[in-house]
Amino acid sequence: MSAIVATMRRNRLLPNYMVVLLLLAIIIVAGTLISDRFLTVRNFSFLFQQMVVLGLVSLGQTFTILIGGIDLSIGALAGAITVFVASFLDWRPDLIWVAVPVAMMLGAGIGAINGTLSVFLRVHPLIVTLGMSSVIFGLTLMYRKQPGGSVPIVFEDIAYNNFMGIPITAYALVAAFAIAGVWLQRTGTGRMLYFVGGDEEAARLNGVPVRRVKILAYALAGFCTSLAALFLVAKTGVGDPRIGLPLTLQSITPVIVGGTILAGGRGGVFGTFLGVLLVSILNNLLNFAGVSSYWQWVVQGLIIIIAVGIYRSDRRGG
Amino acid sequence: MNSIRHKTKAVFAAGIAGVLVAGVLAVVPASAQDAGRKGYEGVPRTWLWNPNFNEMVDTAKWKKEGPYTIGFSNASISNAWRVAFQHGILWSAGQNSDQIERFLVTDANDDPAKQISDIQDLISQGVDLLLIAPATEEALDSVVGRAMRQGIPVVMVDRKVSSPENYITFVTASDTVVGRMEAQWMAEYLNGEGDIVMLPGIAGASPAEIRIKANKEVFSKYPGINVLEMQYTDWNPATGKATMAALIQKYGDKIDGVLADSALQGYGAIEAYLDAGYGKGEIPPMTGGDVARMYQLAHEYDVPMMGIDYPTSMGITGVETALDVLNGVPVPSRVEVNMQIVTSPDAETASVKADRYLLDHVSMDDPGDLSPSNGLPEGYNPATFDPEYPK
Amino acid sequence: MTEVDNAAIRREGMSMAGMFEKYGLIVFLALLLIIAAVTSPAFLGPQNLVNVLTIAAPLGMVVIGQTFAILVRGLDLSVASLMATVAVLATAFKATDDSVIPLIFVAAIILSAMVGLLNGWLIAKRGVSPFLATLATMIILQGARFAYTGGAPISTLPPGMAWLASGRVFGIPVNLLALGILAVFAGVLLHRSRIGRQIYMVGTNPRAAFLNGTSPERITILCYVLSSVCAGIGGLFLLGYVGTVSNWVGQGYELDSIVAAVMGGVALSGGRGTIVGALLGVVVLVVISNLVLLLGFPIEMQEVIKGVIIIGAAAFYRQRLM
Amino acid sequence: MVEPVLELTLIEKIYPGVKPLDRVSFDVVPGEVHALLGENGAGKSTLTNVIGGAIRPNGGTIKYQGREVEWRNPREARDAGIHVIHQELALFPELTVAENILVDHQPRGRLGLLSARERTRQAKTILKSLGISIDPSARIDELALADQQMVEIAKALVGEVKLLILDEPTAVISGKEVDLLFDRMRHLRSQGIGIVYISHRLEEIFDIADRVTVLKDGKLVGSAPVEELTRSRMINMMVGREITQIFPAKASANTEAAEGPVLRVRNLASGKRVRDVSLDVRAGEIVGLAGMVGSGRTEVADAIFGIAPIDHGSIELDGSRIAGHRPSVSIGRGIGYLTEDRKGSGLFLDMSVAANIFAPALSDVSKGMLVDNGREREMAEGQVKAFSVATPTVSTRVGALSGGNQQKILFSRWTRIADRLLILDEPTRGVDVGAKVEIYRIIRELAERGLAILMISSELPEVVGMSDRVVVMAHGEVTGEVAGDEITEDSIMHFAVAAPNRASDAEREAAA
Repeated sequence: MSAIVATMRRNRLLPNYMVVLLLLAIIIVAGTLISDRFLTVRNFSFLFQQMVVLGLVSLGQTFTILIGGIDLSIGALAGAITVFVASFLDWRPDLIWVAVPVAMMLGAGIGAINGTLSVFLRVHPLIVTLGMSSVIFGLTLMYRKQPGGSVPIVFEDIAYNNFMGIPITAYALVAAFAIAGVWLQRTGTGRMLYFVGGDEEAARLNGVPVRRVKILAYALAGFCTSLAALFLVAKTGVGDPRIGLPLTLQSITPVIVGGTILAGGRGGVFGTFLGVLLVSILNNLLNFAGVSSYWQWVVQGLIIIIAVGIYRSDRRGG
Repeated sequence: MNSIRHKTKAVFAAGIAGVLVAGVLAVVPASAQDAGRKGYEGVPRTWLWNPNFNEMVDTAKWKKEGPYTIGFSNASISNAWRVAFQHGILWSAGQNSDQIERFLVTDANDDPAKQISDIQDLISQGVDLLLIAPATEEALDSVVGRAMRQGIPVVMVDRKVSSPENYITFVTASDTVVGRMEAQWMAEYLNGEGDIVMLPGIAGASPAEIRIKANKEVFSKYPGINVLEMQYTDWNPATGKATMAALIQKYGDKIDGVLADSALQGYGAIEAYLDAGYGKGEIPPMTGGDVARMYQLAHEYDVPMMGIDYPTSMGITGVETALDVLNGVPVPSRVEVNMQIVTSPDAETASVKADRYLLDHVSMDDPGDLSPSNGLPEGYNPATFDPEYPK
Repeated sequence: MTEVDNAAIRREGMSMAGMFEKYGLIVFLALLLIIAAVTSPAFLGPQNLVNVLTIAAPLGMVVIGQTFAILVRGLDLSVASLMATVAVLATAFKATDDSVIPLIFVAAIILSAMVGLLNGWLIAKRGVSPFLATLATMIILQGARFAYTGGAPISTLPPGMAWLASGRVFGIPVNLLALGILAVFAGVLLHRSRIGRQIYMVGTNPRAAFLNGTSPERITILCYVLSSVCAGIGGLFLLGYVGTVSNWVGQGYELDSIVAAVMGGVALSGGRGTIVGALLGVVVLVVISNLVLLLGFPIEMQEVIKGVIIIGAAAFYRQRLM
Repeated sequence: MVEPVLELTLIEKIYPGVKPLDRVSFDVVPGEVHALLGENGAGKSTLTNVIGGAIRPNGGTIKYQGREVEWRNPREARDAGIHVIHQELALFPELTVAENILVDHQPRGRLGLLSARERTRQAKTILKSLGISIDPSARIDELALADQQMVEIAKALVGEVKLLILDEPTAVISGKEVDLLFDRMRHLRSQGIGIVYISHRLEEIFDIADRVTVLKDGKLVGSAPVEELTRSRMINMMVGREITQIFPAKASANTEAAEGPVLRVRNLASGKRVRDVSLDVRAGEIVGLAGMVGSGRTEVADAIFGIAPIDHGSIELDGSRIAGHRPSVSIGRGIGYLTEDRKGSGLFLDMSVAANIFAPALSDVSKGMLVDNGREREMAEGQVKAFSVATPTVSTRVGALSGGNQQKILFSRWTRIADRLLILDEPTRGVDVGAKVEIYRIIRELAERGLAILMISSELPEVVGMSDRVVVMAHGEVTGEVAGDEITEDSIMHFAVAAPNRASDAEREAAA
């Protein structure tokens, strides 16, 4: 533990995380005061079931933001994959072992196309992924306009059931973040994302294969999106071209709250995890408090501003 | 106000003993009671003309001692229709505060994923019953089924989820009826011959797709009706107007009729005609209900039209049905609320007779996006309406 | 040093490429118009062209504003939300009398300017990235608007608002005239005035601009105010076009305006682009969407075509510029 | 003869319209420092990029360690043992020193995962072997520029280096740090590493190089052992003509002492770097501000121009304080400031020559709020002619011009504005010898027209050759002042390395 604290202190992240943790604590206290049903096993196990989709897309978005990019096609892609999985399993429910890996490959592949287009056409990722979002959504609609398809009940159980009293989604989420965290901090390839995001020119001069790293980051974003889509389809039982659309903007807030800066090169998945936790628990609290979505929007906007305020001290801007 | 409850009850009672229907209605003359309850008179034709008996659901096993905690999960309150709908529900909850201790409300911004979380959060808060207006039929099916299996009764309102075993009853009006009426009226008004354009709502949204299907079903019987083109309009007036403007340029006077599935794009289409230089009496027949502006424009420019509102008043019925379930009163497996057919004067056809003409339904002073079939007290103004209800 | 110089010489040497960069969009637009005229006879009808331009007018106004934000290395995601907020504000007077319209314009411009000040303050003074600052403003405006209207705005509008979309002065549609005036004003401001020069300075090199006596903070704030005010005015014209108020007037304009500006050669890295280019981008965008309508493409094809053209047009520019 | 570690034969690089490298041959033997000289645009950087694998030549052969090679990317060259230290440092400001040093050789711990502890340990060892004390866990953006340079050099020592290329490493460091750098270079040379060294400072060439190769206009001028060359011979090779005198004659004497100083700085403290500075600059006088990099020279200039806050003390222009001190105000009072970072804080590379010249003085070319383009073009053409800027038109993008011409544009900009005081920070950095001579002439002319000039420079010959008076700083304080014939490199260095003490205070009192 002290080692972690030391690392955090060295990376000057401790005070920032402290703010997020403090906010978390405040929210939990407020929730407990509002309702005696807030701090219950049932509520928190629901919370973990709810967090998994947002968590995975935010994890994916962390990679693209770390290299100084952004992926606005996440929502359309998530919808497309739910459509693929539900349609495929509707046709052959026994072939889960084919559907799942193919969905992952599809996600990573489309992510890689995002990266490749951005790198080789030298177009701002904002524009590339916006265009790709349109293309993916259109292609999905060609295949299926209305929600449909189905998944076997075992699949649904993954999204809702517990293992040893803890939701399966919680294991999946923690595992995904842990793997991503170790990969980013402790492997050469992972560190390269920081090099590319920190200073692309310097990275190139240091022999970092900048283009490949960028494509990899987008491929990972696509891959994480496919995982999120798998949980989404498990949760809803159907493929829906539109279901992912709100995720595009939703995926950005936790990343920013977690201290990864839009300019790239700084931040990490631990912060994003805290960000996801904060956003999810806050939504839960607002529901408990009976706050209408109008005010939830205002709160969302304020969270972004507060988050940026926390990390404002960095000279390159949030 | 009690009359509302009574009348609804009357409808349900009628369902239990179909043969007594006429008698009950005679006791409760609808028109006399419904001052201020626009768009809600009579019982639905779909029920009256349905030769089958209602399938009743025994709710004894959900019977519970009050007062109750009811959770209402709304798909969204992001447009005027959904706001009026939610107002009806909150108002009705307030009317029944003797039975309802807490009435918890969430809205999901049309995001099915958020609605799943919302429903779970309501369950966490210990609701006795869930009243749900789902964002989509399919995506919410699984979580709603899980709620039922946990012993929480679910009443669907406005839209349902795909599996009937996942809820007790469904309070609604029928998109199929809307679609059929529109198409039937158009076909008959054109005497079975003509080129029309279709302006449906959002691609993939179930009300839009059901209405398209019903439209096509009717047109299949009229070989003389030729659909020139179909373009989605996102139920957005600006998109409706721009789309119609382009179609006018493409086909000009070739268009004999415009089949809009709602007034949201429908009035945009009328405006596109006006911008293109068409004057009073020159605009082809159109369909579309839900908001006042279309009726007003149709009146002003003599557009032959037929509109049928998808009534926001179904929310009120929804709350009452929910209480019936908790009281152990048997309910029909599908509760339909009535819809009014509104036409221009002299635009009635053989099968589609007007319940009202345009200016009986709206006044020219009504706000353009008011939902006329709201079932709320006279003088309802969505901008200022703030009903008391047990929070 | 040498590397830079060589690259520069290389760039100068390829003046052909420079020509493409300058006239590429015009060539593209010409091609598009030819394709349109050939594939759809209705396209060149005078009423259709007026329609296209009428739809383009409010977007054009927003794009003019968006250009200012992008020129100082930013972007403004709050424009669409502001358009709807202004539309809601227009109903707050509950007027059925045309004499209120000037008042509506004044109120809309004041509100817009305040939103622009907030954006500019967050970005210039607090160092928040434009994406996040304007995203937050967008969401907050949306929430505030809904909270104010309770979700259902009452469309009590003076009948004269419709004149903004359909009226004509000297035979020219009012909204085109307004767009023209706004464009000339913005063009003169940007390309002829001292402030315009300072905007390019800040967009090209903020530090150097500061050292040359320009305040990058003030110029940045000014650009966001201009962006918001243009969006606010565009919102009123769009309201005139739509006819009734809803909470979603202008939805989608935030991304469309960025795409149009980028297609018109306004670089997201700042300091590069012109008003004329941005407006050409608008024309390309609306011609494309009009064309797919006239050709009767289904919605899913429209999405795909739109996406491909966005990426393609942006790629076309980038390759010329880098 | 030792087998060369690297041998380039008839290398050619062609871009449309230009030939940055025209059949150049070049070789390096192990254990030598081979200096590569030439004016800007001569092809030095292109050549190093060819060696380092960043540019693929159109013709010619590269032999490395006796084998013909063809690098596909910089990584291949690096893996083979060629390490390039670019002029613009390739460091990641957000990351730690250790991580930057081991960017390419991240040490692994258990399970094949990277180990931060091991990384720090190895980085410490390497830094120690270089004889420098930098905290390996500090972040790069917290370090001084000179320390960052050392980190860059430390990077080269990781893994096996056969050939080290340094592109103007001393542009941003000076004095002790240069000595330390040369020390390390000699150490590496003794280990049999071949070093290619690029610099504009000819003194250093004699200090460190074994062999010299001169390029001009992409062609090879000649190659010779350093002993066979003289300073003027080298300049002739680079410029292609005889340059008899580099520095113009100084002002005959300071006769205007009767007048009060134009600039009067007293006990200035500003930020962390400036603790106590007092100095005067009179009309017609060039005052050199010397000192090591990091001694606070630039920060003094920043404070005078109104960029940095004045924490303590006073700055007066023509006897009055500058109210509301910021650049626009300084410009209004007739102060010009030519910064050291030409591209970062000087020029608008994407904008035209004319726009750059009139950037701080838009009102001069405006009618009301509008810019008068005709007048601007006309006036700009006059400026371009007066400063003999080589540009096709005044609407040409400044980014397309050479470094020397860019610098002349900055001069033309600031001399229009500055009618009282001109501050020059490294006025000839990155400028080739030919342009330098012209710039020196311009500076002297400006002084003769009665302008007060404060000139900061790291190049001692420049300070000695140009200044009428020199103020020397160390550690944020003025440590001494020399004038007239006393100005020598030795006397300046004496004060530049002095520890700040009371004695220097006394001296300053006397000078004032």
